[in-house]
Amino acid sequence: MPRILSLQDAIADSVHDGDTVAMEGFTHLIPFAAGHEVIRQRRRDLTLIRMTPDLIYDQLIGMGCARKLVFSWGGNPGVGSLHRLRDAVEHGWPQPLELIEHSHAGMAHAYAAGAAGLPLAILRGYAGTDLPRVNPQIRFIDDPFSGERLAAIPPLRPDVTIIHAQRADRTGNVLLEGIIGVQKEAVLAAKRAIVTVEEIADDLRRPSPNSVVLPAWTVHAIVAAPGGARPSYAHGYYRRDNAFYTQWDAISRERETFLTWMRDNVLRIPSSPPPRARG
Amino acid sequence: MPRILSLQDAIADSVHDGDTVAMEGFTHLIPFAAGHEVIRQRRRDLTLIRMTPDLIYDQLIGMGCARKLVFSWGGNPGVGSLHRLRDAVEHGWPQPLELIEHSHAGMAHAYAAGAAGLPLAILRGYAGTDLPRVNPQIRFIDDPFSGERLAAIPPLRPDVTIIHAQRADRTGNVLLEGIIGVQKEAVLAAKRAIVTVEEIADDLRRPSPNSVVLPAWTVHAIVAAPGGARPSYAHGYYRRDNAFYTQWDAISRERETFLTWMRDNVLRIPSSPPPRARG
Amino acid sequence: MSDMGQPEPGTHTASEMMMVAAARALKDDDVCLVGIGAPSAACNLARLTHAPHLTLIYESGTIGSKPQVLPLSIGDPELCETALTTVSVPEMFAYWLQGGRITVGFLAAAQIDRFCNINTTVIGDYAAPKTRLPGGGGAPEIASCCQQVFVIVAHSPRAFVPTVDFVTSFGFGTGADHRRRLGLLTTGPSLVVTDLCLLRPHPHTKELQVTAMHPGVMREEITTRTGWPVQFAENLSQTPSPTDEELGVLRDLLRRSGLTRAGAP
Amino acid sequence: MSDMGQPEPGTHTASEMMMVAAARALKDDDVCLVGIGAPSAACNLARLTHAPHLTLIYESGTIGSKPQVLPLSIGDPELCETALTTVSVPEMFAYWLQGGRITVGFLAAAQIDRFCNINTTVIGDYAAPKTRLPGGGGAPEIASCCQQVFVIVAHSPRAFVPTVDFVTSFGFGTGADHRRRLGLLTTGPSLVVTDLCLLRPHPHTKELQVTAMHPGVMREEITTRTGWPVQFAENLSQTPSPTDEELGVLRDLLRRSGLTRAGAP
Repeated sequence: MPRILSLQDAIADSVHDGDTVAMEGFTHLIPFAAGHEVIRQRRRDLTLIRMTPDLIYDQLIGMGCARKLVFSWGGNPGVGSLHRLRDAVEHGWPQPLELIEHSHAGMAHAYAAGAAGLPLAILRGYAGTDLPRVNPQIRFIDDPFSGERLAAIPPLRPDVTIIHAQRADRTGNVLLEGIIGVQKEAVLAAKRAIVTVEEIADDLRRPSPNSVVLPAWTVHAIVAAPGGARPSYAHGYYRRDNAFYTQWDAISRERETFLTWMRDNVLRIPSSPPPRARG
Repeated sequence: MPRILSLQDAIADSVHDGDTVAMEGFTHLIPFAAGHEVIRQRRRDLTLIRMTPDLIYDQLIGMGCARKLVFSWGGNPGVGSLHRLRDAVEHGWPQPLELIEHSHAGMAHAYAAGAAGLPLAILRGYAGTDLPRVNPQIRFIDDPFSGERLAAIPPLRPDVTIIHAQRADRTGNVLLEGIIGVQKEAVLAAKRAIVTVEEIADDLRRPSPNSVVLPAWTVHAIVAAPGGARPSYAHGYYRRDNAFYTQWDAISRERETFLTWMRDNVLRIPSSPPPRARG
Repeated sequence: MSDMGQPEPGTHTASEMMMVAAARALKDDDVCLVGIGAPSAACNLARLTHAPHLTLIYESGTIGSKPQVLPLSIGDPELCETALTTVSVPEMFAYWLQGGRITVGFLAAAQIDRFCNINTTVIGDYAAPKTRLPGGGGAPEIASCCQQVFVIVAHSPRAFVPTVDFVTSFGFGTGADHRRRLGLLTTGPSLVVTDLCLLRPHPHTKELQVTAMHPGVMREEITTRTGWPVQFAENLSQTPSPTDEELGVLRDLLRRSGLTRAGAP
Repeated sequence: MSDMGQPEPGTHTASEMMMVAAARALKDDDVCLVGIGAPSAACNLARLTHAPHLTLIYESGTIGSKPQVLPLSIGDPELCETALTTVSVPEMFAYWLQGGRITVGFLAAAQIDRFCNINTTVIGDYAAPKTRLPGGGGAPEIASCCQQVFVIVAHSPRAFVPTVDFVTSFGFGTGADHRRRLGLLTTGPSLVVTDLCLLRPHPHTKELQVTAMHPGVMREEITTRTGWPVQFAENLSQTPSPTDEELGVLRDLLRRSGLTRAGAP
């Protein structure tokens, strides 16, 4: 059963320098609060996994937490570039960033293979593209039945997966709703999982017997973090702050404005109340 | 978009002699009414696919509709044998029945591969069992990454899949709820799909954005068939008739009592009201 | 099992002893894939006695079921209605069973051999069977993917055979390191519960040996009903009789389940 | 397009013409995988005009979305709230895209070559890039698994290059039967819509050729802005100007979307 922890304790316990960390959430339910805590605790040499790096990974990369990035689309959706990601790749600032690049289909299949305990994922993918040329993890096998050539990639198996969800009950069962992305797979594929939630409630209030629920015994720490997905959103709680996504372009374009913003809006924010107060 | 048809018309249109037919429903939502209509229309030489053949396939086999059975567990759950299935396999009555036998894991992966348009399914399965010895469709491949040996089986791709669901809306979108089994995969893997439903409603009344819904354009015919899963059940509508499952053992044990029951309870029941009345 | 009292002798049947002994083997934090019949009775007995947090998973897709009556099938309404969540069957087999999340799988057996290989497919030749059985269902991968496997089977020479007619579920093959040689990293069968005794695989040879006998059972009875020269462990123990609580809960559960089943839906 | 009137000249921009031309290419029974930006505008314009039953799928997992405002990202709340259903991302890519259920996929391009190969990964060398672009996302498999692919891209020599620096999404490779030789059974790119013209692959060589020019556009303009000696089809037609209805609906949609975006969440 998961422990109900403060954000500070959950990150301190589960995320270590050099870990492979997946923070997922496909536009929706992105674990920003947890990502900020990783930055505040100055984790280093992380291998970050995420289909769509988004602003939170731009921030982690710009603050020097990451050594490597496993991803499939690294932009600010509908706005443009992730400038900190680009600066790391193009100029090695604040440090070089190794890229392991996939397509969405590849990443999604690789998470599913990780959750399913398989040593590979098979898909109709990457045909004719240059991705296999730059990512040696992408191979091809011949189907023994049809003779067709199919792509084969290794599973994703993070040391720790961090997601944000709507609710947990007091035993630690977790409900996700809306755009559910790859979160279930990312949690099941990981050695450890931290889930931040909008609220810890007496009743999970799942609307359907088929609702997306992570049983308590699949999660290692639960953290109450209301608003923890902002400027992303939580279906049923608050909407996406599209204006901030647009503003991020200007904030992140230059190193100085980026560092100032991070100092004022992340580093100087208290980590979280003392351990027991929030849980 | 699917047509809303009578049961009689839907079966006549979509199920032909010699077809490969999957009727799915894992204990729950078994399409009995549709199966009975297939029997009444005296379809022959069908290849029947179903993870758990259950009473409806015992009836189809005993009435001589099937030439071949693709399955993973052929019993009367909690009761015992399917006597008509056994009679066909052990004594060739009313005709021999070829078996293509899998495990549940194999069938589930094969439906998923069919839905995903893959020419094979890969699983950790069948290791050390005798199933590959009697089912040449089960092969093994070496994972290019770990060198591990994994089972490979071809996808299931029925000519027609028939399922029962709780509701459709008037455009033909379908809602399933409760034990959802492999129905979504069986529909998406098939060339044609017939869905019988408890009711056709103005509003689908899906309880969650993540409810299991089949879009209208994935279905070929919708049939209003209230009670169409009995003696199986429909979550939210009526419960499983466990007493009948127990009684079936005595009814089906001898050929004569079986044929009498089928005549009185299936063949002599009117196919369905005239085409338009029910739709 | 600290509060285990001794009921009067003769107050329980061999079948009840079997279910109670199986239930006791389950721990409170186990995640159990439950088959129908004796396994379901044993798992729910454990949940209603010493293991209230036991997680029950049925292969129909229900996770965390807490049935008040024993289901007739693995997909009874009760299982979904009392579950934490219900997933699709492909997800159940891919993410939950194959994903290695199940600590204990329960299997039944029509035939079982000394290396705990199990047949539930066919008696006689596959192509021309004497008796066609239901087949493997979830069992082949339960046997390979669960962390350990418990088998429940009534003790008879028809069931305990020198060689199974068909390997539906692989136990230890020809013994010793056969599982490892097939690449299986799970423990495999660790306990066989019968109405006479408990058997466990020998640590090295993996041949089943009797490790505990139920109260009132003689060695000869086990030997006679086993189709091979069965070995007895050196530290042979006696299974404690069912407690009054265990028997009371089990009988109540079976009575409730019987009544529900007999009634109309 | 039977009721298409002729608005006054000069009443629309080149970008509007591009979105309207793309919208017109969609049929009422298409199932469309929609990207953000111009594709989303074009698809929703089609849905709000001649193709009310057009099914819009976003790779975030929403099926049958009917947004009233254009989403900024592919996972905006509006997309899920107005959808028929929302599935997981692995299911979206496995059952819906790879399963062959999408009739039209839309792609954008940073670079596109004469055989409709597309680069959205990197300008310059991959290991030492001049400009790192966002990357492939869903595009590589959209290009291979959708029944056909439409590309929307503003016409410039920087985009229309002789050879792309990186093949993110495979079009026709080196032309002719290259797709077939890779085992791709889908049609591939069948239409490129720019702010100047429409291009389609030649039936045999698969080289893109201009098949229609937008009103007021000269051949020379297209030639100048294309990085290879672009071919013009024999039966070159002129794109009909946007109708009042098309322009009205499009502008209204963009206006609504802009207002929503500017406001606080």
